[in-house]
Amino acid sequence: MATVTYRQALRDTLRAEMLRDENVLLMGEEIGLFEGSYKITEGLLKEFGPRRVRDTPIAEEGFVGAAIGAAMLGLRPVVEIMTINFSLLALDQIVNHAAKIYGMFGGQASVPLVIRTPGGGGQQLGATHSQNVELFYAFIPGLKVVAPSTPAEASAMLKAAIRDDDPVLFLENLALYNTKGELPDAIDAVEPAEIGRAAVTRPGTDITIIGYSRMARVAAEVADTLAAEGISAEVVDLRSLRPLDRETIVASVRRTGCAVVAEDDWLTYGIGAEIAATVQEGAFDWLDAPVRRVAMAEVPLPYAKSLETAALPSAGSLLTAVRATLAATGRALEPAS
Amino acid sequence: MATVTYRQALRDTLRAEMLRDENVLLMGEEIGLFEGSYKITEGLLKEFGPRRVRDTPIAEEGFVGAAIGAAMLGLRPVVEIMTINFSLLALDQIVNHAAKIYGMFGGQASVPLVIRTPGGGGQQLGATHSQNVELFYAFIPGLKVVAPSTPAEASAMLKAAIRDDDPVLFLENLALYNTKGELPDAIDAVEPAEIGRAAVTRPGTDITIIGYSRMARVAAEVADTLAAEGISAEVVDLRSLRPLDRETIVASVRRTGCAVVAEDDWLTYGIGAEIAATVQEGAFDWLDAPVRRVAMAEVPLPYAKSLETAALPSAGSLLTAVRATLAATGRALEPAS
Amino acid sequence: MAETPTRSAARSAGEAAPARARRSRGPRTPRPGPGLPQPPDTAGAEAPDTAVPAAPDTAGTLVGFYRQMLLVRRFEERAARAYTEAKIGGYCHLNLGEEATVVGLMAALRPTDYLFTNYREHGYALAKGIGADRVMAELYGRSTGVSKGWGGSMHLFDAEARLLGGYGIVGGQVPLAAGAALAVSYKGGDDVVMCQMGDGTTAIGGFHEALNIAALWDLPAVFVVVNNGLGMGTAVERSAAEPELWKRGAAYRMASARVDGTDVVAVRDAARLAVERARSESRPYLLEAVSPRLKGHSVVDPARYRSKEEKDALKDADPVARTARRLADAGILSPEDRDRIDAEVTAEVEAAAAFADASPQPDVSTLFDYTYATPVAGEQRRLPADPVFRS
Amino acid sequence: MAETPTRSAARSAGEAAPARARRSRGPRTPRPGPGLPQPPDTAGAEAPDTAVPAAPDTAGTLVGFYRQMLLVRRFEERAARAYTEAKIGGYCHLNLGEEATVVGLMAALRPTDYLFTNYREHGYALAKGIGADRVMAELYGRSTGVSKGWGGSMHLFDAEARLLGGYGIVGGQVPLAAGAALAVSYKGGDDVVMCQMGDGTTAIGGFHEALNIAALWDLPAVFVVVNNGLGMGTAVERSAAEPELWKRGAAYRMASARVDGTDVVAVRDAARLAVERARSESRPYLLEAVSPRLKGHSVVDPARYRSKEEKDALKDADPVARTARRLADAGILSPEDRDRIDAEVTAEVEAAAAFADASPQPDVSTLFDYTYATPVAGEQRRLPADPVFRS
Ligand SMILES: Cc1ncc(C[n+]2csc(CCOP(=O)(O)OP(=O)(O)O)c2C)c(N)n1
Ligand SMILES: Cc1ncc(C[n+]2csc(CCOP(=O)(O)OP(=O)(O)O)c2C)c(N)n1
Ligand SMILES: [Mg+2]
Ligand SMILES: [Mg+2]
Repeated sequence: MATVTYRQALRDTLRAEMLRDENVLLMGEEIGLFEGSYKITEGLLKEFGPRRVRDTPIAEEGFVGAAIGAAMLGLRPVVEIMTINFSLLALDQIVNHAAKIYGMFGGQASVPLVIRTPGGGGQQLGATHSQNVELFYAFIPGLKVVAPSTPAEASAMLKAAIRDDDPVLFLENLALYNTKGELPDAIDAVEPAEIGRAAVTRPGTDITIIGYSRMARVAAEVADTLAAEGISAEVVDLRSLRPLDRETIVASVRRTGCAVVAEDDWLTYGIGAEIAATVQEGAFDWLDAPVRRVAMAEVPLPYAKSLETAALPSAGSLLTAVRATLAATGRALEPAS
Repeated sequence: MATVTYRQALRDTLRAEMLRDENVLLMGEEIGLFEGSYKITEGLLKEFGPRRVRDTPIAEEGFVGAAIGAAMLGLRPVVEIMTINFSLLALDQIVNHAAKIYGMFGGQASVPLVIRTPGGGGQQLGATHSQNVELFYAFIPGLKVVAPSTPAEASAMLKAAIRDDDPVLFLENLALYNTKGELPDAIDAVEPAEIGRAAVTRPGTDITIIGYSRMARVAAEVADTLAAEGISAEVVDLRSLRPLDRETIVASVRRTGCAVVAEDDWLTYGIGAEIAATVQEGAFDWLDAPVRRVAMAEVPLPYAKSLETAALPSAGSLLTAVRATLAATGRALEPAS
Repeated sequence: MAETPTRSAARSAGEAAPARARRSRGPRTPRPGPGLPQPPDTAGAEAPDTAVPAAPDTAGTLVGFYRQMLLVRRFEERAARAYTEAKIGGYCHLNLGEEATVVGLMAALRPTDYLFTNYREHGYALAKGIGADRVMAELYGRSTGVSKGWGGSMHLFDAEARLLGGYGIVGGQVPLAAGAALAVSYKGGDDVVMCQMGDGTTAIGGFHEALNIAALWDLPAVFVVVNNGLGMGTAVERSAAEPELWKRGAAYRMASARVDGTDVVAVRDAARLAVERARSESRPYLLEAVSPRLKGHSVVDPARYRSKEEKDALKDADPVARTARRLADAGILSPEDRDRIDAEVTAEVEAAAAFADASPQPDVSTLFDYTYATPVAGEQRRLPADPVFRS
Repeated sequence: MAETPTRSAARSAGEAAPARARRSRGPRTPRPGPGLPQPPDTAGAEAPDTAVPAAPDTAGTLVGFYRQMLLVRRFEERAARAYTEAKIGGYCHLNLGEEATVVGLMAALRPTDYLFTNYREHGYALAKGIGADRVMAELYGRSTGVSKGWGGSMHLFDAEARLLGGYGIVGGQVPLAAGAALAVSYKGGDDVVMCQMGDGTTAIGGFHEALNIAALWDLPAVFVVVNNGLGMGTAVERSAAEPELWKRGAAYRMASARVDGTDVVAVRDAARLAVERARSESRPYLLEAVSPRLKGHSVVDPARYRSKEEKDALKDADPVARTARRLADAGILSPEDRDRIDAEVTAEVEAAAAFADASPQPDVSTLFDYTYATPVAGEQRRLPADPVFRS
């Protein structure tokens, strides 16, 4: 095992998959000569050449559409969209084409495409560059959406996504790129993940905290803090937003009796809405308190640090919501021993 | 009072607002010479001329963006996007520009723009032409989203939307255009609606059915059927998806103790998810059964009538869900007398 | 008739533009030269010769074109009738008036070449070699249709015939076609990807993005704009600031030309030039075919935005009548042959309608069969009334 | 120096294209002719003369240009320093190398003309007449900034100066600018809308859609492509199949030209031609200004994708040094004047940084002030830890 960054895990996995399958090619803005805006594709142009590592013009609809067309003929393009904010320009190709082609033509052509793109706020990038709109993809039948939170998961899911015959939106996060985790020394030893499975990344008995991507890590942090107070929080990392692993979520809440959802997007209609709806439907008789959500304040995110910090969810706000939820259960909690 | 179609109410209101305010102009594909794909703008080019009724090229990003720019300088463009499916091509302009400009520049320029567009399935238009993606707009702070279900509401809300200084997504529905309702003889007598308010369109005591647009009417139909069985269903018509009138929803469910959401979009992450999440959060102690959702089957909608019919929500499926929810409350129901 | 495309086609500045250094490409298998043409396999026609330079067309070839054009004509008329009988649902856009363009374009392709189109594609499906029965069955939404009833009129697809879809989102097919051409080029094949679209489509961003990419990456794609003068009710002059659409090629240093789309041979020749250039040099091409739309935008459109004079003028432009006249004048098509062909294609179309009508609609049990190609845990397979949890 | 744009600018085919019938427009108020110029009000410079045809530039005008260019230069250098000191967050893109283009373009505008730009717009804000203090404060995210700290470096906006925004989505500003021009035209005014963008922006669909619309509707808009040779690290030849970007005007029958963007007078003259054509004829124009980017894409980019030779060559291209040399050669700018101007603008920039640093960040209580212009019931005004219901 080696300790690597999330960035490195992605890079090494891309490389391994390119070595493994000649049909895998990379496309995106600045992924070649510039080596990626966030350096995920560092060194890959040098190693694989411009046929397999393709810098594209600034034309999200065009190059994503081209990747879809190439996938229809059996290539396995891995497209990078620089940030998820720019994916809105390709939304028609992703939603009206990638997600539709397999069904609309009666199963005659599949679209083995991966779209890698980071979300995330908190970098003072302002209102148009700090959005988390994974919802737009998670909502669409025909797409798969994964959102790994650790280097090991990122590697295993990227492998799965590339080998999957359907279009997969692979959500990364600016704040995760430099985070570290364990990975087998030989990247080939990484088993592809099963898409559509959440994981209980930390077992607990008092409350369930549900998160994904960056917020799954914040949830783990908060669980540590709570543990020090004698509160046992279970953390569910969704990992896959579509399909959504309702069974794992509901099973956890049936054990703990209450839940808080932690998400980086806006609250109203956000990803957490489905989680809360799912929990109340699947664990109704087990719930001791309403499911609460911690999410971004509903504003176009301002640039100024003071406002940005106030608007974004954090370990602190999650902690507050967890405590409030536990209080709402009316349970007599043991004081920390 | 006159009985008019939803289509006529829209047309007459557009005309009245154009007469009232010289800054109101119409833009969209085929709204002029062709008089609108769905004939909402019939006669308006003839009356107002090409300066105020502008046929655009097929360029959703371009003409929606142009409408936003025009709105920044004080015009009040009412844009028609032929169906909501094509709005995906303009999503960047709507989400990254219309919704951001007011906040991102510190309140210096507002965007008084209305985007009219119909959703709806059930016309055998196939996977790309039958989507209900109002969620994409309802999710975005900075936008307002309204979804009237009757001619009178359509008129009152269109007036409000045009006079509002923010970008408003005005959701119509193909299946509603020919439906009828009362409207004052003089369109000027219609009072602009207050955006952000739901309405209890039918009071009841046993269960709350929550819908919007077409499904609000289906809900009313189902309430009639239930009434004949002695079941008293309250219908909440959301009317506004953003802001969402949580108080009205929750107050209703606190009265009835259970709820079903009826929506035309897909279930997972759909509009109903937020409604269910809201209800469990705001009426937790009042709920006798989990909130259920009736929604489209999660597939790219097939063309064949057999499959399309099976996939779409209807009065029948809503009725089933209502009955199941009532059963789940465990209440002893009086048999219909 | 057998005029070369230079006679009837304008050529772009791109064609004559100062030579630009070819960009380096990944390895490609050598493309077979003009000596190795493969006979096309288009339905119901004698195989036209696709070798370049072209041998003079035989009478059989020309009559074959006429037969295909008439098949398209009769098919569309029958579809219109079925639509008014509510056998066909949704939108239904016909190729009436575009038959020469359709047949001419398809005659320039090898059977292994790929085709992307917009939603006005019944004729292309027929001329690419798909049986009228399976096309009609798709319009009827039957499981025997080319897309198993999932697509309908706007979404014909046949992997074998390499018709990679009709698409309903205006312009959606253009980036897809560029990508398919990338795949061909990446794999080292020498097939060509043709992408049909309408005049109105040139206004949309995806058109621009895709053409730039195709030119930048030297992709073997032929973009064909069928200029029928209208996008729904909007005349091309009201939607394109430069209404000579072929000239847009120059914005991407892409060779381009305009051709009379009512002349099947001219279209075939112009398309052949474009296709063979794409095949042998791997350079994209923009071809504009000017061809009238005889009826409304779709079956239900009475086209009130057209004046009576405009409508009357259309009769003269009818390419099917025009071709029949020309072939008669050239002594190639006797009135008897003409009637016989008409009877044959009419019978073919009637049989197709009967086949469609007798075919079953897809079973509701198949509703979840095509959401994902790779099955996955947790997929929601519920009907509207079903609860999320079945427990 | 005072060369006419025809000397340094190529002209498009669109300019010489066969005259097209003017489309009917809504009523417009008559536009004032060249006899009624209004003096621009650009900060820190002698007012350049915007009359057409231009009188020869006075020494004062030319030195004023130099002063503005140097102000931009020193401002950007100061911003880079503040960024490395973590006073500025997010992305920070500088106009280093583009000073002549920035100043030349702004000199061609009236103060009432509107400007849209991309995110590389500090210099434009200064040259459009906004004080360096309020621009720097915006970069620092302070409530005294032009956008009250809500926008940051990429999103400068000043309603009074008619800078209608820097925009961070590549190409997003282009349709907006067309729309603003529509509003001007609709209301019958004679202001012009200028829309700045980068070379990389010409690849995106919105560029194409907006230019077509502007040309189709005869909108008074001047689209300016600042070709600095790179979009981040991608050379224009690798992103545009036709790297002579001004030629794209022809695809919309739009007049267009290319100008040397390091020559402030040539830029001013070329822009003036475009602006006055838009003003008096209400026809859009596409102007390409070729100008180097001296440093990385943003402050943090070391530009490793550029060779050492490329970097060295940039020094010769520096328009600030070049202008200083030229003015010195012409006897207009003495070494003393030069030093004095430098000291003045440096002091101005330092004062701006001090002002920014001393200004407060926006108060958290203002977080919900700018979500909606028309207040509305039911708006969610909760912080992340707040419950949905406060009951
Ligand atoms: C993105 C998008 N916008 C609008 C429409 C509605 N629409 C369908 S066909 C059409 C006209 C297209 O005209 P053209 O490209 O000339 O093709 P033709 O119908 O003449 O074959 C329009 C506007 C659509 N399908 N997709
Ligand atoms: C739609 C979109 N795609 C990608 C980006 C990321 N991006 C920011 S700047 C840039 C390069 C733009 O180059 P150019 O238009 O030449 O402008 P310059 O930076 O040279 O002024 C890119 C790709 C973006 N902001 N928006
Ligand atoms: Mg057309
Ligand atoms: Mg650039």
